[in-house]
Amino acid sequence: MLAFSVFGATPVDFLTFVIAAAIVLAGAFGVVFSRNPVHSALSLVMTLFGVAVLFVEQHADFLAAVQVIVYAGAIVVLFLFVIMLLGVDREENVDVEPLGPVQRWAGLLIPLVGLFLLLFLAGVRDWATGTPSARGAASGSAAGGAPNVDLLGRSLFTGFLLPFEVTAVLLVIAVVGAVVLARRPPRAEQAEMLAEQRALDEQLAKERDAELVAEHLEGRS
Amino acid sequence: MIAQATSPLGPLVHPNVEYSNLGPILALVVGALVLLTVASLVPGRRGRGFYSILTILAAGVSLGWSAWLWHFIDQKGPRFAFANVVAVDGFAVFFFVVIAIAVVLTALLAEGYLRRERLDGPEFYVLILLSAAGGMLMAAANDLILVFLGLETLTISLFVLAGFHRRRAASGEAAMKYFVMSAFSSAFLLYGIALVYGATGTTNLAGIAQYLSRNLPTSTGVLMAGVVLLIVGFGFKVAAVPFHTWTPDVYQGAPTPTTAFMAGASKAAGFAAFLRVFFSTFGALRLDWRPIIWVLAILSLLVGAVLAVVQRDIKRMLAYSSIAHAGYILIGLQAGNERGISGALFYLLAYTFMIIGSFAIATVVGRKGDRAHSLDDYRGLAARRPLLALTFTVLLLAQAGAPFTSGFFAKFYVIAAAVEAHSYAIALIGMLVAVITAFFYLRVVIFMYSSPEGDEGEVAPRLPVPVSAGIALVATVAFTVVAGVLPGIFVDFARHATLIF
Amino acid sequence: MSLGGEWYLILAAILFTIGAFGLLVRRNILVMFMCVELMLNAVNLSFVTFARMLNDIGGQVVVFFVLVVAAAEVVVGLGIIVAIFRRRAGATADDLHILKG
Amino acid sequence: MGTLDYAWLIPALPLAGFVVLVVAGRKLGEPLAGWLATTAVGASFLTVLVMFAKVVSMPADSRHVVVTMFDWIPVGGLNVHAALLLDPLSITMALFVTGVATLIHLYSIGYMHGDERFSKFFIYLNLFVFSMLVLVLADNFLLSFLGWEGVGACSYFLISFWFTRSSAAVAGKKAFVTNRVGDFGFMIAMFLMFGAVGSLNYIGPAGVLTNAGKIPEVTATAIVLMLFVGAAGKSAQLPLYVWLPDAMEGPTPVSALIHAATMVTAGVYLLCRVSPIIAAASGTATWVIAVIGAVTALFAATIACAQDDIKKVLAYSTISQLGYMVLAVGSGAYVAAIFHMITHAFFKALLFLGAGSVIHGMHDEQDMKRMGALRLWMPITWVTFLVGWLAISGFPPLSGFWSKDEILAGAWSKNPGLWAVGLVTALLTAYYMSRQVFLVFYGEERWRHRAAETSDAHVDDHAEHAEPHESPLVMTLPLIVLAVAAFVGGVINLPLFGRTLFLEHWLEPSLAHVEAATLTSGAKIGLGALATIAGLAGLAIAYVTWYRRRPEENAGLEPLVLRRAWYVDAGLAAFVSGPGRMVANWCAYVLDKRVVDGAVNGLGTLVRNGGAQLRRLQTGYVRNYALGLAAGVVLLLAWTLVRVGL
Amino acid sequence: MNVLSVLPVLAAEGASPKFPLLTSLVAVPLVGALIVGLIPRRQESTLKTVGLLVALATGALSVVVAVQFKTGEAGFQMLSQHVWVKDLGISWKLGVDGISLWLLVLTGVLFPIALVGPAVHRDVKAYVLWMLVLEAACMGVFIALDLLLFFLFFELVLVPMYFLIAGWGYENRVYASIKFFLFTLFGSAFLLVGILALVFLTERATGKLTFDVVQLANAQAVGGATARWLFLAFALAFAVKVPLFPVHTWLPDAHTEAPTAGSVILAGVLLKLGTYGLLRFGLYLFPKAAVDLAPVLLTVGVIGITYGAIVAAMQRDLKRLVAYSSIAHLGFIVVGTFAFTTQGLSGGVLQMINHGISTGALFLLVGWIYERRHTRLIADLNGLQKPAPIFAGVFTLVMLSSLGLPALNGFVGEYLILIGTFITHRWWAVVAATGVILAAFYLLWAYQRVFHGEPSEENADFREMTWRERGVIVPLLVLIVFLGVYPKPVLDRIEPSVNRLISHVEQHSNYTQPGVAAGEGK
Repeated sequence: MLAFSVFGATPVDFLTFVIAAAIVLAGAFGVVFSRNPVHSALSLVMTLFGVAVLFVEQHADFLAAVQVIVYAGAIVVLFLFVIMLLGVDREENVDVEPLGPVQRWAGLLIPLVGLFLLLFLAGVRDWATGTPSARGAASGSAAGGAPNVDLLGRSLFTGFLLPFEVTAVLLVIAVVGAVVLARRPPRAEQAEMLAEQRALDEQLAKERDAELVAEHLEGRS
Repeated sequence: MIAQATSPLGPLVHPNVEYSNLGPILALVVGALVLLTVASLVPGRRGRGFYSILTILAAGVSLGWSAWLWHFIDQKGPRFAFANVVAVDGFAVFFFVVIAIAVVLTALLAEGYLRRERLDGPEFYVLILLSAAGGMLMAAANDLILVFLGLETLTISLFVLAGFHRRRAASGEAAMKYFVMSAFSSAFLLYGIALVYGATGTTNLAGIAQYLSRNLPTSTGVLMAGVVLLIVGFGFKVAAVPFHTWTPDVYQGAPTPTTAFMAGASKAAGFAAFLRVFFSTFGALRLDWRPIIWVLAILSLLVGAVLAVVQRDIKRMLAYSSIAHAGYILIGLQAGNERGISGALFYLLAYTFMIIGSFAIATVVGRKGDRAHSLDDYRGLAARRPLLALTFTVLLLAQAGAPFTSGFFAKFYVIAAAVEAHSYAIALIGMLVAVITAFFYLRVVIFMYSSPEGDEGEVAPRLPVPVSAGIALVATVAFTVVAGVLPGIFVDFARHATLIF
Repeated sequence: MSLGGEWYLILAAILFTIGAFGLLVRRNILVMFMCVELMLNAVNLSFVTFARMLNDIGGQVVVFFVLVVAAAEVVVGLGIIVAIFRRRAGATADDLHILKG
Repeated sequence: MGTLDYAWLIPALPLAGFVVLVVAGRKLGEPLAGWLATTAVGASFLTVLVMFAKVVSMPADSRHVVVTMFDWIPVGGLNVHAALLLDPLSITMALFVTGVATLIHLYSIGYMHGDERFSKFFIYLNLFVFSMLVLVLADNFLLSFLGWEGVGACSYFLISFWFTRSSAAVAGKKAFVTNRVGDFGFMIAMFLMFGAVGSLNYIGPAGVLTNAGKIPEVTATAIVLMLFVGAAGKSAQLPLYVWLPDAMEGPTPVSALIHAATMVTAGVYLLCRVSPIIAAASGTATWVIAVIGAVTALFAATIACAQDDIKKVLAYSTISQLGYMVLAVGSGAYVAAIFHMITHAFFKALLFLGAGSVIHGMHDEQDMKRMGALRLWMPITWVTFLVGWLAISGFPPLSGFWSKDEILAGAWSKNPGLWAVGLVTALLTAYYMSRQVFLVFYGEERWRHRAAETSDAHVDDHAEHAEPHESPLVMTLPLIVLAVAAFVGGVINLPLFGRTLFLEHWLEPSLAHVEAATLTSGAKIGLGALATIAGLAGLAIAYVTWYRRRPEENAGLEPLVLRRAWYVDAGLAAFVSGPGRMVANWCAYVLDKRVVDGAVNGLGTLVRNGGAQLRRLQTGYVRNYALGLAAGVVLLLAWTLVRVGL
Repeated sequence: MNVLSVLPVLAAEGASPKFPLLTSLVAVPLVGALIVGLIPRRQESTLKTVGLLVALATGALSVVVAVQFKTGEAGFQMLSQHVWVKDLGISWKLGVDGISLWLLVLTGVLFPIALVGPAVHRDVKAYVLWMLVLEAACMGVFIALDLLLFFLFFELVLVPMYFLIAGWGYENRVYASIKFFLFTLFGSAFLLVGILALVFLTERATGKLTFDVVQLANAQAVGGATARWLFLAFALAFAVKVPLFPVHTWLPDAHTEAPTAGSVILAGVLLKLGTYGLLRFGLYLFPKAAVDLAPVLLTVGVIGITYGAIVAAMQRDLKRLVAYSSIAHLGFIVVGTFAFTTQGLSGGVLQMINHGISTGALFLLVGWIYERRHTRLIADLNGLQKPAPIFAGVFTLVMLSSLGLPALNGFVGEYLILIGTFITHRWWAVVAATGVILAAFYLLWAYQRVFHGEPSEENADFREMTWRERGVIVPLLVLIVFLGVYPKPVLDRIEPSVNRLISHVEQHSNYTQPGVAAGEGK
């Protein structure tokens, strides 16, 4: 027992939280503000780690592990793969199709307002008003010393059995989807496809021009 | 076994697993897996017609099972299953039926389309089946988590389906837009679930309702924020203004059979969850969410109708009109009474047929490349394909709410519910918007029945109607007319599709 | 003794906000996508926090599902991005806008 | 009673003629169609005579018989029969209507000779007679109204008979529309009567006239005034007289029959018919009637003094004479009104037919200034015309003298001022009629100049037989009969002895008795003498000016204001085509098209523009869409916050 | 011909209560439409013949209804009722009374005439088909005694009419047809909401969900301001259909652009839906509100009379002129309806028939003028009476009927309306009566410009009426004269129902019909 507490927590816990939160936020800002997508992806990893720390801090050990392995290990790598594959690992050219001031400021303002509204609604501290322990303890100590993994696994195979089964369907879809999307068309079709694509592009361009002209005329009339 | 024995948590109690309760869903999933297996076993490009037949078979089994379930529920009453995460009630079965029908129609439609666009393969059908399974899960879900998973199952398949036409740039764009917007809105939905979970301590719908009935929440802030975010998530799914922005682009860009499925099944599933969660679970908060739905409904009606007026692309126009349709169904929800729910259900049933039928026409008229969707492409359709034009006319008039079509009774039903709930203003606005919608439906009719402009010398390109698409069209029109003349049985169906609580 | 749940929740809300902000102001699809991941993480953090506050394992289970969904989404999403941008030679992964009106 | 049951034959015969002619008129061809029509009307006249004889044979008290044919409009309290009322008044009217009509039918056979629409003319004439008979014989107001409107329609057909002339077409329309204004009054009067009495029958237990005494005075006054509006329309009183001069565009027999003898007197007949209601009305009503009658008489007479068209003079004269009759009604001298109506029918029909004969003989020339000395060429016409002239001018012992005298006597007893106006009118009447006679039948043969003028300009087919000629026998025979009638017509109501007031006694049961200050016979004689002197004075002035001098020298007697009929027509036309048309045009093309329809189309445009504006929000950029979604979220959150409470 | 030979059998069977005579009025044209749908497109003459025979058969059935009708009975007759949608309380309930009887006959008479009268230049099959569907819908509207059924037919009428205008109309047909459709739909919006509100409010009061007109009327569950609002909602819908100022502007466009048959039916039958609706539903369901708001409706009606006439006078297009004259005439009917007297209401009902006949005939004639001269502009026409005297004569008769000349049909109705109105609403009647003057003005003026004068070169060889045309128009002329001279058989059947309606109004409001009008004075 330490002699003092900060906001009802031990200094260690508090410090852990502060540092993790800083990492999380820094990573998040990194994602948003990096010109280069690769940097964004790396910043994302940072955030994910920070979140994992916060998971641990809240007795979600298994989830923290999964967070690091699945998120940081698989998902972000997938992102990096795609970035490399497409060759878009360059800085964004902000002059092409600029955002416009409305989007920029509204994009900032609206989420901020939303945040404040949410905080107001929660009254900052009235968050969890629900009935505690409806299903079973989350932490080991409260649940009679069972490890977090046990609790989670038990819950998955009893109360959440069907959702768990449904995730299988999700993964099948992901596989099939990935195959469908990423599959290169047969060679025979490829030339034709390119020609068609070109024709399509041309037609789309033409349509766009016609639309522009029409809009122009409409605007004038 | 050992873990069980040594666990401090006591013995593992397995939930009562009765897969028969989810037969309609399983039929689809099994169908998808069989399809994948068979397709990988049959070499080359043989047996392609087989895919659609298998799909229809699976949907047929699903329908049959639904019928059995309906009977079963009728006899034994509704029940929860799978540790209370699933509600097996008339409401769910109703949506099983609607979605299965959408699958059948889409499969019929896709057959000719995929062949024409040389996109054939089992994947389209597999994804449709899995997506539909997700939709059905949403309808039956009694847990917000399952709602979310069902929704994602439905949606992620649809991303792929939207981008299925590899050679169309628009298809890719549609997929991408749908993907980004959907992910964005899913995040809101999920956050909403989180807040509701925090506020009530459970994600189980019945549990939440119980909680609400026991504790009149002292500080409803978080709960209401959660509810609002749920509205956003569902509103996105059913394309209610202002969460509709993806709809026109995606409907226009996606391959037309996908659009049909999206407009039919996906919207139905979205409404299934919407109705169940709000009518049943948050029924106690009715006074809080009804005004929001009121605004959403009116916005959807107006924006959908007004924007449809200025469209020249049929698919886009139908997209906007489907937004207006969503507005009508929201009127039913807004009424917040029994008639409102059954009205919304009847509307969805009628709407599914109408909208899939309409997109079926667009599929056929779209021709190779899925491109001929301009209003001008419909000019003189009546002269070339009188029956096709007549079919479309019936479907459009039904959408406009012409009497003796299902569309009339659909509108009538929800408006009646609104009037019964004394929401006269919204009833009136709904009817007035029908005037605007009639305008653009009629415009299409006029184009179809006017003679082609100028180019008489040029022989109009042939417009083949695949047999399967023909069957789909006949089915949709038949339903539209039968439900318009003898709405009794369908009204019964909708009325008895009651929620479990 | 850990810090009060509201700290985590407010952090989650801020993270969510940053994610939303990023999605609104970035043009690169991949980055927008990453911002969605930020938002999902924020939600996850909320769930875990609620789980702790309510002493309920359910919240953690949800996070598990969200992870799966996120994975599936990413796979398909990136598949779409690859499918589109592989064809458009020399294009950046910018926002598309052929369909509009 | 058996005889009277056949009364339906009276209107039925002309109707049968009409139907036969409609079906087979063109096959029957020129003379035959005319003879058929004439026969039908003649037979009707004979039927009336039989009925007359029958009614005369009945006791005076029961001389009103209703012959019901069928229920016409039975709804609730309103039960209108198609039924005829035979009483002295209606039989008198029927008698002179059919009588004069027969003669004019006969005359028309000659007059319309050669017209390609010969049979059609008789279709209309027969229909007219039928309508007129329904008007006078009806047993209720509504059936009278049927006839009332029917004669109006026939008048319309006949005025615009030569429809290729646009003036005729316009005149026809004007007559009908003006009459409709009057009909409006008639209708309102009927509504008032129904409201007050609950029936539209003339007599019988629930009849309006039977119960006239029970009608409140205000209502009765309103009824009378509204009926007078109707009468003013039909009988061409101020201000609704404007159609009658234009009606001269019709063939002359039409002018004679409809616009002189019969139809225009319908208004007077109606007023006489409702005399019990007039009796129940306040004095204002009779004063209005009397004053308008007197003013009309004077006003029209002044105009008649300056007209060149032979028929126009007669037309204004008709208006003036109708003014007399209305004055009589207003003065309560109903018998005098009817008396004058009958004598006027004789001499005015005579004058019109004479004028027609002149026109016919002059090959459709109507300008009196281009006539002259026709007595040498058209002796019969000349002689008969002279009779008519003297009769209308009121020289004893011709019929006009007696009837006009009665009226003036009545006016005197009402108010000497009215009498004075009547007297001046009498002077003017004698003046303009003498002017007409002198211009047409005396003086130089001015038509020769015209022949010379026109033959130079273009080859006129009239030019070769430019000589005037006397009309055939079918035309002169009616002239002679009418001349006799005009001469001796006065005998039906000679004020010499009480016994010789045949008409007055005969009509007594039909008319309200008006307690007027009875004039002594001395006063009567004095008034008669004054009137005669006035007539002589008029004649003398005309003699000095128009007989002794050439027409060109009298320009001073024809001020433009009179030639233009006090500019009433011009003013009316200016009003209708000016402000009237402007208002209507504004309604049609500004209010209706721009404002009302503009609002409707504006709504459509609003939707379309709204759509065009809204679609600009659908930019195609996902980030914009996401922004919209986020904004939606924020708005909902904000609303929730407001609802939950800050 | 074999269709016609069946008729006596039908008539005989009609005597037995089993035969669903009223249902057959709807069913026969629909079945006919189906048969037409099965005949190949190219067999135009067969199509026309079948269409005509079906229309004649329907017409004959409507006459059978009139013959079977029990004179003197006020209530609904020949009822047929079947549950349709049980859960919503909707039933297939048909019945006829004195008010609807003659509208049925009118519909039955006008349709064959409209079918054979004008020439059809393209797609005979679809044309005949739509006409028959339209006939079924029109019949349905007049006999439906279930509010929702009525509304369905009321709406259904729009569809075939829309296609007829859009498919076979003149230059500006697309605009006109859409305007027609949307305008009416706009009104219907209020109607449906009104119907539903009434039904649910009644359900709340009586506990019974029903759309049955009779039950709703007898329940009188709503009152006061609610009833007034509902009445206004109904009235607005019907005002659009009538049409009343200021929601009338669809009519001139629709009339002008519609093919001749369309105009005939539009004027003859469709406009009556509005006045019939006001009478049957406005007065019957909301007697108190109708009495309270009668001045409003009367005023609007009177405005329609004068305004329609003034605007008609200024029209350059003959068809438009007739269209505006319809507005004026329909104004009379509305005025009569809200007079609440036996005369006014009977006159209103009768005038519906009269207007149908006269204006239908006028449109037919104008259509024939167009067929000959390919213009409807008054300025292009003149002196037609010279080359075509019979045509002119027929036109004159119809015109006189239209302007209300006594002894022709138009007068009886107008007069009854005016006298009936005068008793209760004096000043409105006085203003309305000026419409009589104005009608004479614009009709005669138009006639003068078109038929009078010396014909110009292109009008000089205007074709005289053909025998076919004479055959088509003669039934209407006979009706014009017959109804003017002997309207008693018609009035005798109208009056009991009208009186019943008035006593219904009296029973549910503080209104009492003046004794004069009711005939108690005697």
